[in-house]
Amino acid sequence: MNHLPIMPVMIPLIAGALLFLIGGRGGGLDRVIGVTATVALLPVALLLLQVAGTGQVMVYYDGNWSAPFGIVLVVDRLSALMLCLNALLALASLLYAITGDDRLGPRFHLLFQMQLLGINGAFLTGDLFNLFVFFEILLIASYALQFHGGGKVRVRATLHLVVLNLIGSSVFLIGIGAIYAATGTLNLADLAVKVAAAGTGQAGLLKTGGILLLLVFALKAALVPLGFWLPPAYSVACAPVAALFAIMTKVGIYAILRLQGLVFGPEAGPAASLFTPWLLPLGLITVVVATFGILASNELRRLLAHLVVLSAGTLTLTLGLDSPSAVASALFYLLNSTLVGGGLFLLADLIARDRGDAGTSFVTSQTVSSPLLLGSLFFVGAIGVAGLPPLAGFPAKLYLLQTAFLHPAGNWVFSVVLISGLLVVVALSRAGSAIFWRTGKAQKPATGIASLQSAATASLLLGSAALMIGAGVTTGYTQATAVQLADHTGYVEAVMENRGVVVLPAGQGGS
Amino acid sequence: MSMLIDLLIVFFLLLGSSFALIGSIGLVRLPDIFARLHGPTKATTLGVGSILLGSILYFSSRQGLSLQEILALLFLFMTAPVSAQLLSRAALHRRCDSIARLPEMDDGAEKKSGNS
Amino acid sequence: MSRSFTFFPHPLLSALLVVLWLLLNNSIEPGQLILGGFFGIVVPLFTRRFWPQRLGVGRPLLVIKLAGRVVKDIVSANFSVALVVLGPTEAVKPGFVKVPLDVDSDFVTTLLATLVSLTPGTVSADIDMEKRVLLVHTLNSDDPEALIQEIKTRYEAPIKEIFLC
Amino acid sequence: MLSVVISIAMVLLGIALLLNAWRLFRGPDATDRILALDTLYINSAALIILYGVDIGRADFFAAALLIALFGFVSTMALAKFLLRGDIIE
Amino acid sequence: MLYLLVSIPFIGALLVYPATERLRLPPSLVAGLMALSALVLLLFIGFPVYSGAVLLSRAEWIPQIGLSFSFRLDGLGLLFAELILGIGVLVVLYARYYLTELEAGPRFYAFLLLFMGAMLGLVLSENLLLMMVFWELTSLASFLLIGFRRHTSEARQGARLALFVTGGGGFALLAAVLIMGQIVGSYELSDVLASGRLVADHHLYPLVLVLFLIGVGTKSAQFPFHFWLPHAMAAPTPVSAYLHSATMVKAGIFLLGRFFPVLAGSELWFYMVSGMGLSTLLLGAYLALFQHDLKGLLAYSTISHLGLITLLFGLGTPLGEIAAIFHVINHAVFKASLFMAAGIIDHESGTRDMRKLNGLFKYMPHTAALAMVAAAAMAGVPLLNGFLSKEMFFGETLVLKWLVEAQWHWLFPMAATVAGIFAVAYSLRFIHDVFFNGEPVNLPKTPHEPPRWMKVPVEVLVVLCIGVGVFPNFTVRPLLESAAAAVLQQPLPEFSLSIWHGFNTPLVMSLVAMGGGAILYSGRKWLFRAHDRIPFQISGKQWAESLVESIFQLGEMVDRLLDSRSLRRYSFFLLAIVVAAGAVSLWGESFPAAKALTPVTIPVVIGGLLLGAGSIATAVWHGKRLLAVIMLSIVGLMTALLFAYFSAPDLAMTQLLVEIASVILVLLAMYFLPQLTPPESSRIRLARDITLGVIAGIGVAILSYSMLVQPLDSISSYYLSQSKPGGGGTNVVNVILVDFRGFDTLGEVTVLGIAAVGIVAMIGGLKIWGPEKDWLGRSWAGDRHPVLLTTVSKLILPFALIVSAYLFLRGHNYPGGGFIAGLVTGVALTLQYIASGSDRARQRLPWDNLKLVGAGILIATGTGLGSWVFGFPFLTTTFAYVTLPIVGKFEIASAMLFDLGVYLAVVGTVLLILAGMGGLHQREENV
Amino acid sequence: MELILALLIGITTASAVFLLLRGHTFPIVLGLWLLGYAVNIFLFVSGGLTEGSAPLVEQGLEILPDPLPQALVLTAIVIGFGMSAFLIVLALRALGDLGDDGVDGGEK
Ligand code: NA
Ligand code: NA
Repeated sequence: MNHLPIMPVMIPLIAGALLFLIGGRGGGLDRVIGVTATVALLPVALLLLQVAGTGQVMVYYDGNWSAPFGIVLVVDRLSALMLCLNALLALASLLYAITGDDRLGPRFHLLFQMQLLGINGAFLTGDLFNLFVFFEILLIASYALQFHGGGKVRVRATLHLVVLNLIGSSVFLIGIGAIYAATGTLNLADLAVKVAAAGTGQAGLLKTGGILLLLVFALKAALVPLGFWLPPAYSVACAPVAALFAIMTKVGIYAILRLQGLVFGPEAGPAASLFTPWLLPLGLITVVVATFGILASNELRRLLAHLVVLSAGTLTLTLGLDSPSAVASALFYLLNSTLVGGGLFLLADLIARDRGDAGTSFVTSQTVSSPLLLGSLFFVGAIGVAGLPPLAGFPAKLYLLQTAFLHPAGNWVFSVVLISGLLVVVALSRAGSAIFWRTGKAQKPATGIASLQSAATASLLLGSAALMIGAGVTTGYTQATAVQLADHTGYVEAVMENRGVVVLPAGQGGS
Repeated sequence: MSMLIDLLIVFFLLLGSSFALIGSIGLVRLPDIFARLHGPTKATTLGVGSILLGSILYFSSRQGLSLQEILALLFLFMTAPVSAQLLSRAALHRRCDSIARLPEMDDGAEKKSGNS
Repeated sequence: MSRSFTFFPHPLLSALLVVLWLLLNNSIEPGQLILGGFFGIVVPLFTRRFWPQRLGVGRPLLVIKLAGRVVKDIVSANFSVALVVLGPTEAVKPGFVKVPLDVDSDFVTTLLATLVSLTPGTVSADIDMEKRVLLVHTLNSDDPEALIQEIKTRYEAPIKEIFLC
Repeated sequence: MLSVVISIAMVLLGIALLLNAWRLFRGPDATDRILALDTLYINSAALIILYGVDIGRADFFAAALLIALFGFVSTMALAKFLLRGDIIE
Repeated sequence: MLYLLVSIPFIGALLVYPATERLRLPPSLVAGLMALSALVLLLFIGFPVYSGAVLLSRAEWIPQIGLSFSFRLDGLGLLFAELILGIGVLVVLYARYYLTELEAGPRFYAFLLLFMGAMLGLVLSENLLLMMVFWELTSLASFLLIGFRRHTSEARQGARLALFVTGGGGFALLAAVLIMGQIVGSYELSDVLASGRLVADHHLYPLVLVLFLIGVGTKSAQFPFHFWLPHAMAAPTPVSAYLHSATMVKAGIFLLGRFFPVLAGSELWFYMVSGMGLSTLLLGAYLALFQHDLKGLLAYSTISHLGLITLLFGLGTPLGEIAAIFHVINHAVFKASLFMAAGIIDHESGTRDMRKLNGLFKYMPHTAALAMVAAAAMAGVPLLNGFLSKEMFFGETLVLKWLVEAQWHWLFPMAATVAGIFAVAYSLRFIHDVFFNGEPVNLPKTPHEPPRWMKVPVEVLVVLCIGVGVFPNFTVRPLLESAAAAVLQQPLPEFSLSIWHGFNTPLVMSLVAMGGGAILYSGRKWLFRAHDRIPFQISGKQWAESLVESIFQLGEMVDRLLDSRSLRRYSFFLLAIVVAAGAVSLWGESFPAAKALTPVTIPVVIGGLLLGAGSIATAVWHGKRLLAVIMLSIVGLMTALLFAYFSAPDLAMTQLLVEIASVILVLLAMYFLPQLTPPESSRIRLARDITLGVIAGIGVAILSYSMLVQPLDSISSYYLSQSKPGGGGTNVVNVILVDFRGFDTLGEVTVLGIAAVGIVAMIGGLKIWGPEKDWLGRSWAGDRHPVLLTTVSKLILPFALIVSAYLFLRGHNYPGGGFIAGLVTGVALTLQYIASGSDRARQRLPWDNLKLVGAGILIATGTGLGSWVFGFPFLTTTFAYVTLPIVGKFEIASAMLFDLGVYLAVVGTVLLILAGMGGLHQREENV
Repeated sequence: MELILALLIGITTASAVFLLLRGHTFPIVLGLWLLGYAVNIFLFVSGGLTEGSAPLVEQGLEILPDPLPQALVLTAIVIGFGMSAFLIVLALRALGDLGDDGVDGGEK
């Protein structure tokens, strides 16, 4: 029995449960557990990536119940990629956190593991309702993490975050109910079959259910006009939390992609290509509004939060281009924007510590005490996130634009992406010059920078450079992922064949 | 025999629902909150009790002895006075309209609680 | 008040719980008896912090007598309330009566107050443990003294006997 | 006969529920409403038991048992709220 | 070899950048050596190029997007690479002496090398996308270099302006390149060059050309994008000498040459490119004359010369291209030397203001001599390199009369001559105004000759000016030929490089320019006054800055307009779009073929009435909070009844218990919250919210109805049939919860646990005080723990625990289970908190609830993991029927252990939440 | 019957949506709570309506309800409880830290 596919949820689950029992009172044991579990995720994810990279779809049948009756975990190329990304981001964020931020509030490590549990579960599950459950896990953990460290601004941001997402959860359930009523199943692979075979009588339920799900995912992905909660929330979250949150919007994107590929694809009967007409406009509007938000930001963290929205919008419009190469380019873009976005949040924190009272706002302040380190990192991060060469944001943008070229709305995509790109460069250059160049006299920084912090930050930001170097391999992988998503028969067969179900010798009870 | 039991069941069910109704009528008709408290605590309790008896008879006559319902009755009798007393305390505290002259309450000063 | 550990802090409660268990399961199979016995031991052990004092029942037969009386009173109470409810509401002459208490244990007072609430025309409206007064609301306040006497003789006295206080 | 009687009993209980609701919406005081809610709980237990008899199954008894056991908790909490504000002191 | 060549400067940059004091060798030396070795390498490997060879190196990089790591060394690339590296070496040498100790940090050389590498990569790229990589890198590196003196606002603004303009142009160019690549089907330059008229005949050609020219124009400071260049003069002079004479500003020119075979040859090209060049030529020449800043003069002169080159490319004639390339070389040489000379003057005198700088000749004669020669080259004086290319330029403008319509043919020679006049005039000013013209005024320093080695680079360049000017065929012809061949991609026409071509029209034009320039300069005082009187001076910089500023302001405006930071708005957006999207999806869909409807019954009608009325009452009375909670309780109770009625006993029980727990919860909170919600809404808002609510309600009702009449064939039949044989239980809901979908349940328990942890975290450090009096102003009643309540609660506890155990044990087969049992226990224990108070209850329930939750989750997880031992997937359950003496036959199911975990976690969570909140008040009294 | 349930779900949703758009934490809590009921009932009836039965097999019941939505709703109820509890405590925290229970602060 190969238990590898369930390990990405088992590890944080067990670690989290242990952290209920021990830790919480300082002492460092919680750090040991947290770091160990997070480190362990990485080889697991890489192993899964290796297997998935061969094109094999791994299916894990929870409870040994065959699909579509039990809950399955499925690892295909897409899941494996997302798991890897999450493992990397989580490790860097956690290493940053253990230099002190984890002590700003109680039970950080528990919440962190639970956050990972929710995210990984969402990437793995092959069941619609189970997806809801993992969404709830990642949400409740994110609420608590958002609050981590306390303070007025965090309280308000958390309040907004919670209320909107609770509404979102209700909408999620309505969507599930409608889809269940129309198809009588919850397993995604089975849904793919049932939706394709649905009659016109079920069209209303299916379409409404599907669209409601799309909106829920759009809410998670912070797409306009659903995503206004994000900038105030992310910009005040504690740094390692904000860094980890860089992947949260991507969970929404992942869910859109998964359902678009599997359930509401072009062959989905009355609900064929259900998401597609919504994605491009949603993405374009989001990019435009996020760009304005970036320009309007008067401090770095808010700017970064808007950048997160921008990347979600860009991803969405790319998915709206509705082709395998669009998906491939979106995934490549996703990798880069997540790593760099996360790294920039950490960097912003380092900058804020260095600048004392000025924080990350664009005002004249004391000289940054480690301009070489922070300035270089900022430059690297800004390049990475703005899509300039020589980092991976650039080929990501190229890839996207090439895909858009063939699309009827390509001129819109070209204009919006390029103009927004320029304005981002302008805003980032203002930010950088304000923080690193417009300085008064030098003072001692409020807190020194731990080498672990800078290493964690740099590793994420340089992730973009690594992606650039390995861009050929990576885009090859994302291309294969896109092809795998476009033809979902492999997924459906792998799940419905139930080959992973252990068959009992005759006469034995149980399941 | 079974006819007799069925008659008893019918009797208890009708009696129970009637008392439940009477208790609720009392809730509507009686003039003040203190008087209204009598309806639910008594009539309704007995109403439920009768229906429970009917249920005991019904299931015992058809599916073998069933005395579970006694428990529900027991719990109801234990808890209904608690509700009633707390509500009347609240009504006293709030000086709700009452036909009877309200007794003096020495509220405000914290009383020492029982030795619980 | 500290006592050495015992498996049966409240034997009476244990017995009651076994009965409850059997009632719940509608069964007197040996398996259920064993389970009931198990819970009869475990649950009182778990809740013994809530019941540091052992309750003793002095006269078991009196319990049955009192119980019969209470059931009778409950039934009659309901009919009298029904008459009041369905009759002309102007006829109601409610009032508050303060009943001085002789008992002082919480449990016994509670029992008394419960009985008062379940029986004819009265609801226990408040208990003042310091002054040992039970405030009773009655639907018929013609003769408060008679009411006080009735409560004291009909309920308080047997309870005192039963619980030896 | 039995089913007719059960139907009648249900109607009676239904009317009782409506009367409770009348007091509930009418008030006038919060205590009246809480009392009405308490009664509603108890009548609901009766309804559930009656329903069990109606369909000839004891599966719903546990729900009635829970109301009998815990129905007063809401009432008590609400009353305590009126009295003390803080219900866990 | 090409890879090595391109990577040398980058390696140098990486070497130098982190070096502070650790590096023994001075950064300047490393930088110089790196540049020099690259130059030597280039000359070595570039030798075959003179004879027409094209060196190519290819390596795959990102095949999916057509980005390959390919380099190409042809004549054009060689020419530019030589300029980049040659002048680069000189600039490093110069900078070594120019920069102060403080400034000349490793950072400067690193940026310079970075820029050098980027430029080199740009001119050597074979792959268009790779070229774009380097193109953008030059913008970034120049941003860093221009902003090098970061403490001055001029430097910061200049840098950002340059980045804005050139970056914007870069994106336009990127679009052009992408479209070109898509049209051709390859991003390899060889393929693009070989594609002939494919691009030019494509319907997107005008768009490509416009975008391309925006890229070119911004980088090479062509009108109307020229304005950033003068502000880039805030850079240290070595940077200006490098970027703004020989390299960066020539990048656009380089592209014109690179894509000449692909894009040129159309009327559009002619009009746009030559128009842009012409206007830039004139504007730059004119404005150069009026600059008082020495570097400003040079900057505008650069603009003018770049315009000249662009114009030549625009003409589209083969000889024009040759002239253009020739002038690229010449301009690079004399302008670099002039910038260096200006830097020396600035360095030694402390100012660049020509109104202060006078008569420097006697202070620094050597430098003055060098500068004068270079300036003469700029003016186009014979025997110097500028003269040759300018003559060719004049000649080419004359050719045009056959090309353009007759009545306009005079425009080009005319404009060329005028520009020439101005060029002579500003060159004269550079010489006369600085080195002669009386005595210096208020100089910060007393000027003198610079260090010996600082002049060497200038000397080298001036020697080149003269060498090329006198012996063009010997010095520059091979390079020029190979470069021109690379541009034209066809055999070169005959052309002659000599000082004397006879007395022809170009010569006349040169003479007119000389004479006119001298006259113009002599009338400068009058001219300056006239220039100052021009009412509004269009400042490109101000225009661009106000553009950027208004973009920022627009951003703020839009952001404020949309993102109100108001939850009400966010919620409204969210709900409105959900409703709208739902309506769109439902619209026009027919209801499914209806199955037989269920007949209406009286209990449902009555329950429904109460439920609906309760909902509406909650909304209506939400301001009176206690009332609203009571109304909500009706809804909860009726929902439980509804579950019971429609055959869901487990749900009914869960709903009842959760309802009770929720009421306690909300009452706990209400003590601290205001008891009344102030009337808050305007009528319009109220109407709007009601409308949205009603529409949402209608939508959901329609959706519900279409769902309810939908005949359903679900997977549930499997659960019904497998529950007993496969899951060992007859209560299918419970078997689903602990077995079929136990994974969900585990997740759900986890959610509860996390919520509890989050709540504990939020309660910690919360400072909040309950009111002294109730909302009607009455003080609270006495007697915290009424004896009746306390006693009954304690009495109930064992009973409740028994009931809990009962529900737990039977849950697999009858309604009940871990959840419900956990909730029963939780509520029973919470009751103790209410009845006896936090302190006493905590004494009696002394365990750590957080640990209880953890234990629960661990037990549930551990049960699931247990199946691994037997080679089954996670959460595989098993059960067996065991027969014992006395007890008889009973079932043992591992799912029960799982359910026990659920039970413990639920108990722990309920207590954590309710008792934790109950503890809040305690804290107040302890304070 | 189907129509009645559809109407109930609609009415509850409408009331909930109205409450969600209020400007104070408490009505929003109520709104989410109410929305929870609507959603739970909605999800519950997605498996159709079955009267007078229970999801119990091998106990002589002829028509069985769809057990799956019941299990889902049970999960949803419990999750909803945890979420509501979190929100309520958060509302308290906001009250304590920010000084009022408005959701958008004093400036609006
Ligand atoms: Na579940
Ligand atoms: Na199993």
